[in-house]
Amino acid sequence: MLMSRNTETNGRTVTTWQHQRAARDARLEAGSRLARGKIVEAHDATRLMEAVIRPGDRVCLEGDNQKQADLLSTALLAVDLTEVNDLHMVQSGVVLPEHLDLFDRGVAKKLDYAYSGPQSARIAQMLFDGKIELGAIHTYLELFARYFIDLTPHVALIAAVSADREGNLFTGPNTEDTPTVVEATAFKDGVVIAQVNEIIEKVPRVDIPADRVHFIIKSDKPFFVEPLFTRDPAAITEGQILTAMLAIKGIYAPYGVQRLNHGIGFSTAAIELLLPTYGEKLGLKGKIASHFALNPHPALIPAIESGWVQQIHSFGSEVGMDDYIRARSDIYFTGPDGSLRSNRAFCQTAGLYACDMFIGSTLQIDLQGNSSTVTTSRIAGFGGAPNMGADARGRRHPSGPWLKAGAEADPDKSAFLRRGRKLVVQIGETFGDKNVPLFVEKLDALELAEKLNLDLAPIMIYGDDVTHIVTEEGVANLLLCRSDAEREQAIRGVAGYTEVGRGRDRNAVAQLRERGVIRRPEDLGINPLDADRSMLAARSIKDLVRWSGGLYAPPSKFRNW
Amino acid sequence: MTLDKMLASLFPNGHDVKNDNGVIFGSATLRSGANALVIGVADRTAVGVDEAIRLSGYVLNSLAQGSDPILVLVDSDSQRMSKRDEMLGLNEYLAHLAKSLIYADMHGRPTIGLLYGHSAAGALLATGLATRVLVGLPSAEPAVMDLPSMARVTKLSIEALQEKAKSTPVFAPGLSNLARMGAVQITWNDAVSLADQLEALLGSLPSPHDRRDALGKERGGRLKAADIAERVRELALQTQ
Amino acid sequence: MTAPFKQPLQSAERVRTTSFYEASARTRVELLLDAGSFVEFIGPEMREVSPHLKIFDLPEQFDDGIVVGRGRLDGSPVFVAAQEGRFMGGAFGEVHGAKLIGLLRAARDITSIPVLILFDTGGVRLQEANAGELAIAEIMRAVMEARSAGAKVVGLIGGRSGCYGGGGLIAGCCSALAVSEQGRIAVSGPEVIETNRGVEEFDSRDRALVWRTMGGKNRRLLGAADVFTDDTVQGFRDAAVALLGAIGPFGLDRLKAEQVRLADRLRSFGTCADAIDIWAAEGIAHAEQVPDLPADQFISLANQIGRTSRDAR
Amino acid sequence: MEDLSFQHKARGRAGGTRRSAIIGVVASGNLEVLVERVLPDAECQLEIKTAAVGFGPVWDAVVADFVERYSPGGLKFSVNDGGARPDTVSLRLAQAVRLIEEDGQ
Repeated sequence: MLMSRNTETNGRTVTTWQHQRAARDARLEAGSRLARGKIVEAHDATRLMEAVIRPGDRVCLEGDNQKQADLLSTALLAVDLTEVNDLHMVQSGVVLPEHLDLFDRGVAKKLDYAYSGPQSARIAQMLFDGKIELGAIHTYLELFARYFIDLTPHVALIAAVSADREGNLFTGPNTEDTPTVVEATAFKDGVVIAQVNEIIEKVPRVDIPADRVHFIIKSDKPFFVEPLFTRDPAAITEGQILTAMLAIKGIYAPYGVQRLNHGIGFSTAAIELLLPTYGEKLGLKGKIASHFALNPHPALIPAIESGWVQQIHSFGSEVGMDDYIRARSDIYFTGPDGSLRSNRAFCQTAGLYACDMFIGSTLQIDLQGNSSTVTTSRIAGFGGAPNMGADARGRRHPSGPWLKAGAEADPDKSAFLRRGRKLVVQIGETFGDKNVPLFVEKLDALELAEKLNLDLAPIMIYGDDVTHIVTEEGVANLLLCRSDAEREQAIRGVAGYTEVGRGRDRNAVAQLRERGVIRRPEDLGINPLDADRSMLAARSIKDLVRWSGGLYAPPSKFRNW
Repeated sequence: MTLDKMLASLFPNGHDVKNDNGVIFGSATLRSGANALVIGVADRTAVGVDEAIRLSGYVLNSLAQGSDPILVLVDSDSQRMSKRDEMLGLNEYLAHLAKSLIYADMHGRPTIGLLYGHSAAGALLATGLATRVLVGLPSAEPAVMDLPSMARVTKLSIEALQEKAKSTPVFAPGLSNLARMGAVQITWNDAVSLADQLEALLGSLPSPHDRRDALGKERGGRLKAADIAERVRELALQTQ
Repeated sequence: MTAPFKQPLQSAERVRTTSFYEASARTRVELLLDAGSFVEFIGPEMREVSPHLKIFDLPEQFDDGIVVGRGRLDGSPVFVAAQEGRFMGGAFGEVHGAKLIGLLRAARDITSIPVLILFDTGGVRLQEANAGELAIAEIMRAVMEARSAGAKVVGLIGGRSGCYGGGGLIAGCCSALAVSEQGRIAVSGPEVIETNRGVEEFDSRDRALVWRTMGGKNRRLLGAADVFTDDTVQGFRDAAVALLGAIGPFGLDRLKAEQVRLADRLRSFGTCADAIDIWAAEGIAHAEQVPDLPADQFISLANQIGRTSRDAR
Repeated sequence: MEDLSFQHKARGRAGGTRRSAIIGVVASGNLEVLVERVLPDAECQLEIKTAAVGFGPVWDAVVADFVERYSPGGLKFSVNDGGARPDTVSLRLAQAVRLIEEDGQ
């Protein structure tokens, strides 16, 4: 945004360095005509947008994983197109239908984002149709970083639980992206508008100080929150339990992984539910899985209650976990008011630098180990997985698992000069829903990149970052592979009856097994027939409620009582 | 066939049968001089808790009175689909109505169902299918499950379902299909006196033994049911 | 909650810890009856499958989704039928229904051996709707004939598919019912009501609403079910034993008493808009907390309210 | 639906004395396996009815590995498949062998 710094005053040329501030003040001035103090009525929300937003502005419409500025997105959608148009949306989550309606209507033109799970099919279609000019798909941290360099918002439209009359905001347990968005906007002469569920005398805690917030709108109904991290134990299969057993005995135990991040799939939920039973039996308590970067997964309650977990820092919260978190402040990060304080930027950083392992599922893995959640008709974006699932090149502190993984990867190098490696584990069943194979020769992401003319295929985790692949067929340790050919056979060796798996070289796989690169269930002393649901510490949502002493209050869609 | 026309044709010797918001109740003098209890559902009314409790009451209150038949006239919707009915335990009310009819039949009050209009699902189970003899009139259009709902669940087109229905009576709506299954024992001719046909039926009533499965086998609609039931029964009797 | 996972589990331990809701029909029967006593009639090796599913190009199951046979409960002979709620939703088809009919007719003929029906059904099997509907009608008749002859027929309800459609009507014909919290008894399913009457009438995705309307707790409080049990096979076994010991002979007085019982229910609760209103009208102090009550507390509450259908069904 | 049939030679007779056993349930992504001791000791047979059409080569591989691993001689397996994944198929077949090898009737 280059503009002349020179203005003519009385024939003299004066250099001005505060254009942006002046522009911001003009916007605030226009907006304040609709406000009493900072408070704007909900029915004036669209007029407020028209007053403070200029054509072509970069706008961050807070769409987090969970907390959605739904009132503000509806209001923005209704603007007069002659006053507001061609916006450049810079937001982490494209989650609500309105987020895409903005492009259909012409309110917005360009998009830089990180995650679009619920809108993955429609956003793909709109990209194909050229309705959206795509900047890039980012990871959360990456997009946050660009907020401070070249994608700084002119206007941020955020969501909070409550505000006081000065504009101090309480975000509730889903603080998520808000501090980062506000930091970037407010300190670079942008305008911050917050929707809140209520305006009260004194907020329970100040998550965003008032001097960073310019307008407040009280919403008629609480902002929308989706329970994204609740996995019903009743839906966990024997196959997932077997895979979880392999992961615990074949990876958690030998590396002694204590600091980690879990994905949100059923396989990792199975791991969480096996810790107090199977993990206990293996004598692993206190040796693994004690410190997490993780949303408050209900499935982790039995492990917490059994004394496995020491500390959890969270990206955001989870519906129904509020009372439990409040009562377990030894485990979670909580504010002076007792409720969870989450923070996506910090938690992503924690996952990147302070965790020794990421374990999660994906939709497709190719012969090099590259993985992607993109299919030809769906673009779910990246979210946080690439940062969780990547080696941090800037990491300097040692830890047991990190050093061991580094030594496996490069045994001949001097220990003093050798980098450690983060354990990046892909876990899944060889066939997913509807018998779709997990392993493929060519990722759909490549086809998509060709079709959309992208510079990069949307790869979730690059093969050179992946250290292990776990399926019901066994564990493949890619750190021990010494060539691309070995790597390919190691992957084929755990790919089961998929075409990739059936295409394996049986001799090569047998040799890899002898070297411990591939470890079958029997190599780990696991009988697949022992994988039984009776091993789960909780087999239903109701069991989780019981484990929590009644503190966990699951949303209605997960109840069967 | 309308209710009034049917009542006139059935009971030329007089009746006091009333239709009160879809609930049929009254008595009728038969040719034989017998005084039949007449109950039922009219105007394609849904059978909910309120209707069912009235009907079962009529049946139970009449049990003291001799050995005259009970006629159950049916032109109903399905069971009433509502939160209130289910909350209050509609299954018990419908079952109770069926039980009352079955009990009456087993204890000297032969029950005859007359299906003259629509009926479906739980309503049919609680009324017509709880009688000893279910008679179909040509105007009857029972639909245990309607084809649009079936199409939705099976993900087949209605045309495809209609095509399949040509080869089997087992799923599609209609009187003839229920007849072939053995559910509807007789179909009457509505062009001639219903009273005559009723007298003929009462004169040759089958025993209260349920032989609908045997009938379904004879008619080729249910080839396995009777044999399977009998095989299980015999195996179980060897228990002693 | 935390089952130890010695393999194989001790039998008594398995009975105590196995969830009825989760177990298969076969496991329920095996664990419910005295160990090793079950003998199946027309078992899967007879391959008496549905003759109708192939019309729809659908897979068959060798037992057509129901296990019937005889065994012993606490040393006494019983007949038992268990529906497999995961095969076609446990729905009634021609063969499925006929197996239960034959069992009930045998109970009628023998008169002294009770029948346990482990319901787990969505109702009529759509692909053979006419045969399924008629089978249910025949079962209802057979239940009444068996009961009239002196045989007791007890329904156990706590499976995944609940007890819906015609299954709900059969349950209503039984001498007595035991239900767990997960057990649902109704005629129309939540989705059916929503599809026909709209989401304003019934939001099928609001599972708390589904359960407080049709679930085990409401059924127990209304007296529709006589025993409420925790969700274990042991719980259902104990309930069955208790009910078999408590059931008296069937006769007209039962039906008349049921007429009074059901009419009273309509008078007392007919204007309630929600199950919570019913419970509040019963004088329960914090009615909205009933769904969250643990089993033991709920059982004492239900006993205190004291509604049963004993001698009135 | 698709019908598949496999005949294999087995290394030896399956253990135990039970005549038959059944495991699993026919549902989406699941299957039932009925196993009967009706064949000569060195033979093994599988009859499969599956709702997922076109997976013959996968079944072929799953069955071959299964026979190699468990040597289920003398056993006939009858499978009704609701479109289960290969790993579920392998598991159920193994469970069926374990069941028929248990003591009992």
